[in-house]
Amino acid sequence: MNHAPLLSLITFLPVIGMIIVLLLPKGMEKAMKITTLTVTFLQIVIAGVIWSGFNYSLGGINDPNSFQFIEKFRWIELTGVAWLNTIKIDYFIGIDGISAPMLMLTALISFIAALSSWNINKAVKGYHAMYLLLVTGMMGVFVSLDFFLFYIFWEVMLLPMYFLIGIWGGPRKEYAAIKFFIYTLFGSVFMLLVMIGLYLSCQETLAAGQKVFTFNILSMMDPKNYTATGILSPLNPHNLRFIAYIGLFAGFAIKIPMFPFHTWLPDAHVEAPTPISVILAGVLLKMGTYGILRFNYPIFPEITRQVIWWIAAFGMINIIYGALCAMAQKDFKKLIAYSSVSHMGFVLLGMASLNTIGITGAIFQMFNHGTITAMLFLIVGVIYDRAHTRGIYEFGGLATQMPIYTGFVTIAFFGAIGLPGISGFISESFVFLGGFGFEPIRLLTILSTIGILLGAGYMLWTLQRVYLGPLNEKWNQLQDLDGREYAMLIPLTIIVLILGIYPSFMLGLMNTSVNALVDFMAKSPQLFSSIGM
Amino acid sequence: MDLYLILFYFFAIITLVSAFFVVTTRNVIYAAFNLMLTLFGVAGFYVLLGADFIAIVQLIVYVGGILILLIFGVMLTNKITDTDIKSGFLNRVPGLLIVGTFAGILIGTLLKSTWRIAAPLPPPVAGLVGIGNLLMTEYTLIFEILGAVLLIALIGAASIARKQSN
Amino acid sequence: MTDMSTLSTFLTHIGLGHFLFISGMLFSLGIYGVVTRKNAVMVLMGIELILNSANINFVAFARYGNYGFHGQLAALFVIILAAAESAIALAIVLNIYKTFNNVNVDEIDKLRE
Amino acid sequence: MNQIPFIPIALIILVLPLIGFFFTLLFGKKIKQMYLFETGIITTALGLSIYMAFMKLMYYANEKIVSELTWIDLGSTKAFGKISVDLGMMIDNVTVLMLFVVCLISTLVHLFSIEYMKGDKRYNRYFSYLGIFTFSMLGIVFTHNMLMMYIFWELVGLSSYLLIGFWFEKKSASDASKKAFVVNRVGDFGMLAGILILFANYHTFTFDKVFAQISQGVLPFNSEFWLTAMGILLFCGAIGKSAQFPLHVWLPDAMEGPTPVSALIHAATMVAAGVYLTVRIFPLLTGDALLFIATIGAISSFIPATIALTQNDIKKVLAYSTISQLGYMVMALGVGAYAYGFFHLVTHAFFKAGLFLGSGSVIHAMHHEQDIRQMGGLKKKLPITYTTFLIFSLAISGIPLTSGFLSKDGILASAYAFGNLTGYKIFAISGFLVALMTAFYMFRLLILTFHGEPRNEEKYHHAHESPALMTMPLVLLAILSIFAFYTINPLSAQTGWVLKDWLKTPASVVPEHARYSFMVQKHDEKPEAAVKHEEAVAEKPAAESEHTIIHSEEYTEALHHAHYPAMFLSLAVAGLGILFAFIMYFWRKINADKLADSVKPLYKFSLNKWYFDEFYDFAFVNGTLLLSRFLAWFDSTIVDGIVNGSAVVTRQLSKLSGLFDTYVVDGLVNLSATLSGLLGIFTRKFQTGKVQTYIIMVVFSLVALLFILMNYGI
Repeated sequence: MNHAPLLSLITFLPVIGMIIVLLLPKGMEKAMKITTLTVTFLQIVIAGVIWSGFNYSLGGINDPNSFQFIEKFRWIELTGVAWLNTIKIDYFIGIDGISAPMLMLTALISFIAALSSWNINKAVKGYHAMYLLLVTGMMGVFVSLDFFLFYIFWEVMLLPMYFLIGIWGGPRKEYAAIKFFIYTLFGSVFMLLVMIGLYLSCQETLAAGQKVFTFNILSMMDPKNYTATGILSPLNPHNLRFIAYIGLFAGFAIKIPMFPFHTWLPDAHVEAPTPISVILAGVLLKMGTYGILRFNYPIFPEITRQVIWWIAAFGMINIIYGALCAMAQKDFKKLIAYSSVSHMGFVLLGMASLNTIGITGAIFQMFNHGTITAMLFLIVGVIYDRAHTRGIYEFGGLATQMPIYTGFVTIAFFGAIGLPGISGFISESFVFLGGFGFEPIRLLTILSTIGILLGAGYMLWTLQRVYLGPLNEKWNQLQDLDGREYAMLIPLTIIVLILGIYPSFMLGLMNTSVNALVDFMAKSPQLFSSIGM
Repeated sequence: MDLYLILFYFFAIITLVSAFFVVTTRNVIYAAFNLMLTLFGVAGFYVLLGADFIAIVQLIVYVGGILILLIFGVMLTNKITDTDIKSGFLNRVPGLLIVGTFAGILIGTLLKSTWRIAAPLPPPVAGLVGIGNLLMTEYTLIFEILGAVLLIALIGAASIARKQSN
Repeated sequence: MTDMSTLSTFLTHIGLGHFLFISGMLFSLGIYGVVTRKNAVMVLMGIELILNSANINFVAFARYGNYGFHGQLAALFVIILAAAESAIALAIVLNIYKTFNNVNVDEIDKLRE
Repeated sequence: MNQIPFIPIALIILVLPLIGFFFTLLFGKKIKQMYLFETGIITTALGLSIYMAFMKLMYYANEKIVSELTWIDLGSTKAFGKISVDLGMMIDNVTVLMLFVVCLISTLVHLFSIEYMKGDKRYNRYFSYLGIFTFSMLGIVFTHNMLMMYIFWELVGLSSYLLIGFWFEKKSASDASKKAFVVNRVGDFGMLAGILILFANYHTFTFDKVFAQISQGVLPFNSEFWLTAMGILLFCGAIGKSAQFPLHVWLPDAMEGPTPVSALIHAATMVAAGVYLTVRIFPLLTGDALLFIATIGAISSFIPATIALTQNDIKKVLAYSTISQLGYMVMALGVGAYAYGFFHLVTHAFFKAGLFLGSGSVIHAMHHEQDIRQMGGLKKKLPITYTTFLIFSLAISGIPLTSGFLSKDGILASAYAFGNLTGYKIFAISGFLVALMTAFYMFRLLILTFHGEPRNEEKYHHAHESPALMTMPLVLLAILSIFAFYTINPLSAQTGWVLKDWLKTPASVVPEHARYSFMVQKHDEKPEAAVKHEEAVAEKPAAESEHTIIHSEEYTEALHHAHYPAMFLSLAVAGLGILFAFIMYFWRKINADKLADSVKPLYKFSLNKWYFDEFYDFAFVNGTLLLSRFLAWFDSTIVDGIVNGSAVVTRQLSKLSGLFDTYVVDGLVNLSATLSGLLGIFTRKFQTGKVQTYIIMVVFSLVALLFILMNYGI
């Protein structure tokens, strides 16, 4: 470790910010907001430093030597504990090409959402403290390479989210917050079980030659590290790896959210305040798909192969089902929530392709969905702040009243439709190209392309109902965007357009890792199953 | 040798007798003065045990500080015009019973136990140097914390005492 | 000052038990004081006795067990804490006096409610 | 290799409108003169494109200039090999011709719009939209691969959305723009599927590389069926964009946009993009695919022609005629008449743009009146517009000396020859019928608008000839509708330079037995050709000279035979059509209303556009909406119901366990509480609240403890 601990810094900086916010006396609301903003901005700066130091030629995935910005030291070590002998848990963080884009996305969206939090004036101190804790949790999830650490961050992220929805939310906030919380907790119970099962099945050899059980996920990717009798060990002929896979997958699928676990999302989105919706759509949903790529794929490659058709099928259902549900919504935010469901389906479909172009598309879609949906929620926030309603049918002709705003809306909407020149197009078409290139899911891919048709349908219909047509005279007082809203929307717009025209900025970042993952997935199922049965 | 024995019993008698008076006398002022005698006696034991420095501290802090403080307390909480600065007792009988039993058990234990003692007792190491070294090395942290505690106690005492007057 | 070698002989001769006996008696008397006294200041004096008995134990065990200065330091710290404690206690006593106009602990039974 | 830097010039031409778009959009609000900047930029692009077209056609007519760069490089994996996505430009004769058409019409429309749109509150925005449209259209023109085609295809869709919905305050306009985009998406859906097949099999999007692989016998999924399917799916994009049956419904609605936009997008360029796409993928189309395309083309030319007969909105008539003419082009490609199809695209672009601009001029003069029943007698008021409109009408009807005659006659002759060769005579028959109807409805329009007595005196009174900036484009386009620009022989285009030197049918690359028989070369050039192909793949897959196999001699022969009969027939039907129009509307020998009454069901059917919209609304739009409402209900009631239900069940269970808890568990607890309460009453005696009592107890306990320990412990 001869580099600065940048990842720890970017992860725990918000905690420092949180302490500052907590120490500030009650009257200094503005200082709290500025603290949050500064902290998140510093995160962007650090993310930039990380990017500039990122080595594009290192793959990561299962090779600890090609992870970057690694920080690893013994965190907990207890000796002589019953039959386990030594319990050791490492503080092990690092990034590769799959987590790096997510890191950038988290830094970006945190900042934008912090800007958007500016006009929250209820219990400012608590809000910003919670918000910063949430940011730490999100960052931690994306950098952890130790399952235990990952789980801790996962739960850390959950709690502030509950309060942020439950206290600063809309009329049915308690219901939504509880639903979100219980759903996610339900998922993390599975995750916990699988984590413990894996821990008790996988051993790591220490420098002294001693073998200890480990939470290190990179060790879990090598069949050689498993014990002969472990419950999730491929060497054990009666292992429960399939059930564990499903459990872990369900834990992540809830977060994506995958049909039929998606119903918490519309409620949570509708009730959450705008910045939290932005975080929710922009970052939190990605954790599910990220988790599948980071855990399910390389730890259970042989089972991934078996269920790949189902993943794609759920992806397709998400795409079409989400789009159709979105079409029928009357609440603007709910519509975008369902469109999120639809867009996350593309990620699932792309992941299921198991080839470079599809997985690249999936990860890129994760990033793009983050930016574009964040824009969409900000856009809803803008009119909700002004009109205090989100009913699609209550508006009309806003383009006349707020032309610049409508310009941004047009870009975001067409981004969501997947118009070329906007980043969403690249990822969606990559997903289709990848999916179609993989024989078993070819038909599903073709069916999924209906999604882009439906997407155009509901998005344009909404555009028409809210922004086009004659101006509803009720709204002739609405002001166009102010400086803060420009500051939120312009960076996202620029990113979305640049990545639409020259996606290699982002694709280069992830490419080596994606290829490594594809190679790993191509060869390791045999490794896993040949040892076992 | 006899001198030491005499000294020991002298201190013992002073200590115990005055301590007895401390807990039995009705007059608070008497009690305070008897306490002073007890403290002197204990200081004497320290000297016999080779702990010169502790003996000196005992005299300075206890006799010079705490005792004066106690007397202040007595004077502040009893109206000066009240001529009998006396105080009563309660629970006398159960207290006596229990304490008696306790003392009995204590002394019984004392007699029954065998103590691990360094066989030929080495001569005592005199001087402040050792204590100073330990304070600055091994016990630095405790030392510092105690400093802080004292400060906090000081401020706390001042603030508690002031509070009500506002 | 005292002759060191003869003092050691004396201590060996007289034994640890004597010191412990005295400290035990002091302790018992202290408790008796704490338990039976009405006046809060008197209770404090009892506590001082208890502390002193403990200090004697520290010093005596360290001397007989040949533990160097560690016992003495413990005693020293106890003294310091005693000072702090008595300062606080007296402040409280003063406050109690201001509130109840006396310092008789038997009349202060707010704890009962 | 080239003295002329074609690629840099092409790049400049491509980027110029984009620059125009950005600057006009950003500064349009502040600087009122921004539209001049945009117009200037387009004019510059036109100048460059004329230069380029001239140089290319004159000096490098047989060369194909290709330039490409890697856009996205995805590295390589062991399992899938190297994957990268290239972007590139290709300049051949078709490119430069199309380029010229696009730039010219775009420039003219810009000029025309300066007057036509005057006073609009989003004046500069309009010009910036024209800029992005031109940019996207040029992207389609220059592309050498399918992906870039798709990208610009969608961008064209976007700009068309923006332009159709330019007056978005009108609900009909925003409806129309939405409809256009979504209907186009339906076509794109097929096109995307085609692209997926293409990429999955060839790992490239580049036309030439795909052609090279196909000619070496690499078939999608190793079956000719999929080759046909791929061709048809790719063509689906063209169905959408070129408004072919069954996706033609958006085009008439798109007339809600400003009229110059209709001229630019919905007559000359964007809708021609579909044809252009078909031209580009022509070599990979199998015989079956071509037959499908020809069928679509024939249907698309026939149905709208019947609808156009009865429409009363001047722009609607032109819109349906556009669909019909596009159908002609598609049909021409389908029957293998590649050159004529594209040629008709060019000539049609000029005269249809002219017709739309002319109608724009009329509408402008009539203060936005579009109903031809309100017009009449405008000949005197609008002499220039009338003259040019007449020329365009003649051209579209296929009267000799016009460009339209050349291309249309060629198409009809090809269809005729095709019928003779393969037996599918239906294409020729439908072609002639459409020609008849075209002549009729065009002259109906012309007569009702310009001749006779004014039917609306007030509007007529205020009508005036449009300013020079609007008539100048009309005149220019009228000139370009004269035969002399394409050939010196007014009766046959075959000998003209466009067809003889510039447009050459590329060789089909599909396996020979999958082609039309007449596209297979009979004489034994084959082995040599195969060798040449391999070289071509290795050396320069894009070279034009390798692709000179066109049709068998049999076909040339048939075409030659078909030429004169087809020409006379087409002349006859065109004349007949015009005659009918004059009889009915000029001389009024036959009462049009009575005739309509006598065939009322047919008339209604045509007037209501064959009820396509109603059918689609019923079948697809409502179906989807119904499905979506059902799913939303399903989602909130069933799926979420299960979630909430499980919550309710859990709550009930917890209530149950709560009851158990209260009465059973808690009962025990309460019992013990009562007991301890009793105990408490007892022990309360000890609780004096005095510290000292407590201390006594502590010491007592300590004593007890010590006692116990001493006796039993230690």
